[in-house]
Amino acid sequence: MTLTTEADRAKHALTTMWTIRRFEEAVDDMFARGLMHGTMHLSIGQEAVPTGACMALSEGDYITSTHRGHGHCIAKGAKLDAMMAELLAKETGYCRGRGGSMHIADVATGNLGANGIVAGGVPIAAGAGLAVRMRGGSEVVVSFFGDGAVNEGAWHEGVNLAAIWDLPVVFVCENNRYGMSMSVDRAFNVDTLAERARGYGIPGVTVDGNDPQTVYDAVADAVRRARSGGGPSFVEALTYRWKGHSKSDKNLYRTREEIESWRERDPIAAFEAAVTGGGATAPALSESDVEECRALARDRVREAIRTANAAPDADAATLTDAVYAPAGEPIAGGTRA
Amino acid sequence: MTLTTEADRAKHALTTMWTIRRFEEAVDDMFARGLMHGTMHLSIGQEAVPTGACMALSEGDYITSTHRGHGHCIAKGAKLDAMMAELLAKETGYCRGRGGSMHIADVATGNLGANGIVAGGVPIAAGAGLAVRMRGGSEVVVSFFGDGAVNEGAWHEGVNLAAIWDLPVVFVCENNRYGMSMSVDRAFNVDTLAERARGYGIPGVTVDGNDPQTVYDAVADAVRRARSGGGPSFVEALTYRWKGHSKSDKNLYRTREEIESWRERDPIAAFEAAVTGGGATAPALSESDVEECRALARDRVREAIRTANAAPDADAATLTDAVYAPAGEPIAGGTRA
Amino acid sequence: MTTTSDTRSAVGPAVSAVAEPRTLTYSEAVREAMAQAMAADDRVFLLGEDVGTYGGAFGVSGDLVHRFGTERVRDTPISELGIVGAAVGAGLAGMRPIVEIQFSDFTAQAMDQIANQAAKIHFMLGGAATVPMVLRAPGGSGTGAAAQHSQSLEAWFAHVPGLQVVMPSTAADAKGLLLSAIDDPNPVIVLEHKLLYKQSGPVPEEPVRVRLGETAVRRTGTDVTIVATGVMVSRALEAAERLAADGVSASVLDPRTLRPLDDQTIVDSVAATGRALLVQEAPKTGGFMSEIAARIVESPAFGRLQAPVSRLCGLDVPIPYAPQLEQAAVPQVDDIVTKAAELVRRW
Amino acid sequence: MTTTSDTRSAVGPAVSAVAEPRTLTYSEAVREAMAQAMAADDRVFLLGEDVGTYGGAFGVSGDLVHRFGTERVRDTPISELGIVGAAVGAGLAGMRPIVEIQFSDFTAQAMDQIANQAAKIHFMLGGAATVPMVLRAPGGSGTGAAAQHSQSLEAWFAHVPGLQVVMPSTAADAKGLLLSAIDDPNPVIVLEHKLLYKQSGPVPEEPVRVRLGETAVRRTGTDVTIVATGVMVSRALEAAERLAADGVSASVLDPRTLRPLDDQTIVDSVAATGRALLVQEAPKTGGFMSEIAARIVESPAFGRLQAPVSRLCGLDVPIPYAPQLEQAAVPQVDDIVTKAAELVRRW
Ligand SMILES: Cc1ncc(C[n+]2csc(CCOP(=O)(O)OP(=O)(O)O)c2C)c(N)n1
Ligand SMILES: Cc1ncc(C[n+]2csc(CCOP(=O)(O)OP(=O)(O)O)c2C)c(N)n1
Ligand SMILES: [Mg+2]
Ligand SMILES: [Mg+2]
Repeated sequence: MTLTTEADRAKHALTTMWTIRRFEEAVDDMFARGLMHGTMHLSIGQEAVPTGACMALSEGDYITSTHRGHGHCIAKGAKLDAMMAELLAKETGYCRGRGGSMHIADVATGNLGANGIVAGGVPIAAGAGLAVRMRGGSEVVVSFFGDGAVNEGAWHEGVNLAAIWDLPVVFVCENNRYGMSMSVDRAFNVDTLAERARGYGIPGVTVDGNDPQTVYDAVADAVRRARSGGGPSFVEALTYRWKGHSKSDKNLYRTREEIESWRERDPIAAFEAAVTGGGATAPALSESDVEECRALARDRVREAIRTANAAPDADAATLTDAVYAPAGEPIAGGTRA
Repeated sequence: MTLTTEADRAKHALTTMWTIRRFEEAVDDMFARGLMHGTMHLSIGQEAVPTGACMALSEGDYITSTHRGHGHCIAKGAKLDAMMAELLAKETGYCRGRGGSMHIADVATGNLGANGIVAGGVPIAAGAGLAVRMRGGSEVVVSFFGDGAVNEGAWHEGVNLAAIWDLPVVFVCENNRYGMSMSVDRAFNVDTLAERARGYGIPGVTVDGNDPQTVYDAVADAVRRARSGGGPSFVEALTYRWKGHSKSDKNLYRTREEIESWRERDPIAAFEAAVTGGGATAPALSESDVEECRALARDRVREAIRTANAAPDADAATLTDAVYAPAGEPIAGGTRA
Repeated sequence: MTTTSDTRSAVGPAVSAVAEPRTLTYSEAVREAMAQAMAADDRVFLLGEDVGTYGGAFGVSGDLVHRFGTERVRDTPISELGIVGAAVGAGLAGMRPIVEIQFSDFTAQAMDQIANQAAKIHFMLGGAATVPMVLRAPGGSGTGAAAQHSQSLEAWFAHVPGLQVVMPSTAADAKGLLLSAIDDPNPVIVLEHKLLYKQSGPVPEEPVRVRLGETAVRRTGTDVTIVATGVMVSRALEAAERLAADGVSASVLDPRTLRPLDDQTIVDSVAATGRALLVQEAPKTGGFMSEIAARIVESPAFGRLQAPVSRLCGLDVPIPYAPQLEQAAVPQVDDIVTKAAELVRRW
Repeated sequence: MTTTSDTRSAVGPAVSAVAEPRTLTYSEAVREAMAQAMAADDRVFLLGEDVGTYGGAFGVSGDLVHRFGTERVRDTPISELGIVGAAVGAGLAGMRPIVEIQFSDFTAQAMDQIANQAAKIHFMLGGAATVPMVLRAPGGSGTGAAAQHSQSLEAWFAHVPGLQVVMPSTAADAKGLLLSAIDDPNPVIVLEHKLLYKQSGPVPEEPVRVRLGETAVRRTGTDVTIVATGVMVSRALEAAERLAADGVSASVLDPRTLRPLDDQTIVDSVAATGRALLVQEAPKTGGFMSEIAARIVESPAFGRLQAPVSRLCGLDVPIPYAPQLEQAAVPQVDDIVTKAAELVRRW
């Protein structure tokens, strides 16, 4: 699949990236204006990774996501209004306002959830992969995580389980060069994080995370391997977050120049250039196609805000329900005492 | 240093290995006869690893040990009577009978302790290395652990900290092919565990763990590197435990033939053959030297049992002391309210 | 997902004589529960360190691997956090995992997946997903395994909203509570006790559930209510016999499920006897018996108390290795007798 | 190991006017304690995620890296278990590490090194070694950070023999208790509260210790004793003011150190007022206030109780994201007023 030459694909990729961008710009703005509370982690600048990766997935495939998870959620097909409603702490949000940005999940599209715990989703992804395997299914699980997560024990244990059991999991590392303020240069003693993969006996590659095509290619490869029983792989996508880690970030640990140089490598602008013929390939989209994608993204986000704003606030009267799921049927063959 | 040609060294190595063997045979026997309680993990068959590794260390150097730690403790220079007294739950034991086999430590010789938690000592070793570095000291820390420990998150995090901070730590993996019943073939997707080292950017080697010379050479290399500021290394020593994992082991997960084949590779017998000229090198020891080492080991262990048996039992009246250390002086400059 | 409807064909030991009720050891009862659940439902599987060929560190899984294969009785590497995480993920994706942790002390390794993930996911997702995971782990002292292999950590789990916590004290409960735990769509921590594994008791052959959240009244008396958990239940019963010989009539209550706690049964009993002795193996400070004490004094039973609510607990020390120290560290039958008698005589 | 004797030259903000006592925010007070200890003793150092240039997730370490360098104010990768383990090892080898964990929720990751290693090593080794580690971590809700970033986990730590647990509720205590924690040869868990970081209060410039294990009497009254921890202390004080206006006279006690707990001060106060209201942010079931309740009813104060000992706690739910739900999940000033008044009026 060539994203830059197949018009439908190109549009989907571009619209997805723009949707993530516009969604997060809106969120950033609402936080700044005090219309949202809590904290937030924006993936602006990193849109090509979830976009490319999720285009390599099919219906029924799973993902596990992170604290910086809006992009994964959108790329996997979530409803923007339910996402926005969640951030606005509405009863109509994906988590009925209980979870917020760090816990958005969309089980219907296979998104098993953002996670407030760095690397928390990694063993969970292995477990989902195990479930698929035990059921004899052909689904694949993509586990997203950041560079910082790779040094957590949970990451190590989760990856090893997937490796020894040949589970259908693709580990996608969004290496944006920092775990909060800790640069990969200080946190790792290796040049690429993909070097870690070898120690688990799984393939590892490092790719340009600002190009959805490259991400797609690497993840599609890995998905194919996983789906055909070849076990897990590790894909390191090099990218960058433009915004601070979260609200409280003063960006003391990186230079303005560095940020600027990465802004110049804007994944969306580069992709637009590529699809409209800036590259060597035949242009897949016209300028007006591009304009259409942009408008679609903008309108969707606006619509989501409108819908979400009109929804009822999360209801404190039902605060204590949903701590426990109601008992279902006993496992077949069971009789209650 | 050539253990097989320098008589003093050869004697030390041989006596150490025999001491570990005799000590553990005695312990095995006492457990079988109901004279000891609790549980125990014997390292019979693995004696060459602690012996070779600790001969590469100097006074002041630290080790962290494991649940299978008698050998480390002895090789690092512990007093046999205080060890035996600990196993016999005596007040004169290293831990006053509070710790038992799984918690023996001998802080005086730099042994920071056995550990009942698999991989528990690994980050602790990194921390001791950090202390050395911050003090500007030249000591080195050897962290012993088994193959099974390598899949714990604690191992991953501890090794990475040592790697990125260039700490003077040598990670010595006693790969005896099983973590309890789990074979390395099932628990790892790589051929040698040393392959894990690369992912942390540190050197890793796999050596014959049944030859104290080979272990010594590899560890001495790593110690030299660490002491001169070259950072940590990983040494995988291939060995085998002859006995079950612990008392409850029925050895269902391995064959009699496998055990037999490793018994034929007895590290002590092989070393005796080598030092008495069985190999190509000039014999360092005579048969009577060897006999002397054996006798010394046997006598030491007997003496330790005698001394320990005569000592008073751990005192229940003082059970609740030593939960907290008494307050010392406040940090310089402090005034109490 | 297919399920077989006949739960007995593949599982369970041979039936003993019809007249006397069949007895099993506690660990056989646990194994039978797992076998019946696995036979009944393909989604159920067991994973943990050495649960396969080895048969489990305490022999609990035994021959299950031969009956259900290595996929469903799955040996894992030593990575508790990963294992529990895998169970969480498998549960989210529709399976019914049972995790065995070799010693409950090692739940410390997995605490993030237990408390931050499994316990909270259902709530954090506003009810959109469930984590039907059962985590079994043996706790308790008495085997000379010392401080890192002997803890009683139920208070940690009982403090976490989203978890359920079960402590079976008999073979029948070991089976019946585990079956309920497997049925339940929420995570359940089942804390077994090492010293109970070899104790026998009557156990129904059918997969009969013991409902979560029901305190068992093990014995009825009039002078004092002894509430005990885990291995302390049998000690309390033995103590009650001796107290009876001494003219003191004790009720013995076994909460069985700490979360959700059936406090009503406890409160009713204390209201009737006017005295409460709360016995646990865990160290006193911050132990679960504090919670029961607090609930009693917040309840109407407060007005009926004839004596202070009294706890008899493990000392506030790590469990020592030396046998005589280990014994001294946790309540013994004598201690219960003495304390209960004192409570009745002094007040 | 050299130590400098002049603790003030390198550290502390400028002295304010002599007349009025100098005030600092709670986080400045924590920072000052660390700075004074580091200046006084080379063995003291800080390690944690983003404690260096970033200045700490909550800005607590601030400029310390500029004053003490990157070796002693040490950024770590994201690996809580490794970090705490490294502190244990450094402590065993003679250093005095202070670990910052960004949110107390992530102590779950490090629970093995905290509870199985740090807490037990001194005892397991029969006293042969000590682990002089301080672990600082912010707890509590109120910032919209939801279930995995808002917990109040003091009960977990307070249940572990070998640990000490401190919960400073004022800027002065944040400094004084931390200094005592750093002095102490045993591991100390210092649970700071996010909502307190920006609150100001008078703080002595000298490195004055607040002893571990002393309950502070924040206010003296005659009708009811309110015991509160963390951010609940200021809420209880505010409630007490309102109750006073309403004719109810309340004592407010702040244990400050949960382990070792100075229960005598609490018991004395309850014996005097005859009523106890125990207020915590953590979920009710199995929370530390259960322990205090149990101690009160086991004490001679039992005979002086005019009302049931009453707990006012967080609801048994994970902390939700939505602000109005988050507020409803933990006690507010109004709740304390209502509950205390009820306790006094009804009994
Ligand atoms: C276990 C844990 N430790 C620390 C944190 C605090 N924290 C949240 S995000 C983050 C940085 C994560 O870095 P990375 O994995 O590279 O993801 P990125 O933020 O760069 O997308 C940190 C330290 C956390 N949420 N969980
Ligand atoms: C965290 C933890 N998990 C599990 C155990 C139980 N256990 C004790 S030793 C052991 C096997 C360890 O294998 P390995 O590291 O290879 O050392 P070996 O026993 O072979 O020397 C296990 C599973 C433990 N003590 N700690
Ligand atoms: Mg990052
Ligand atoms: Mg091994």
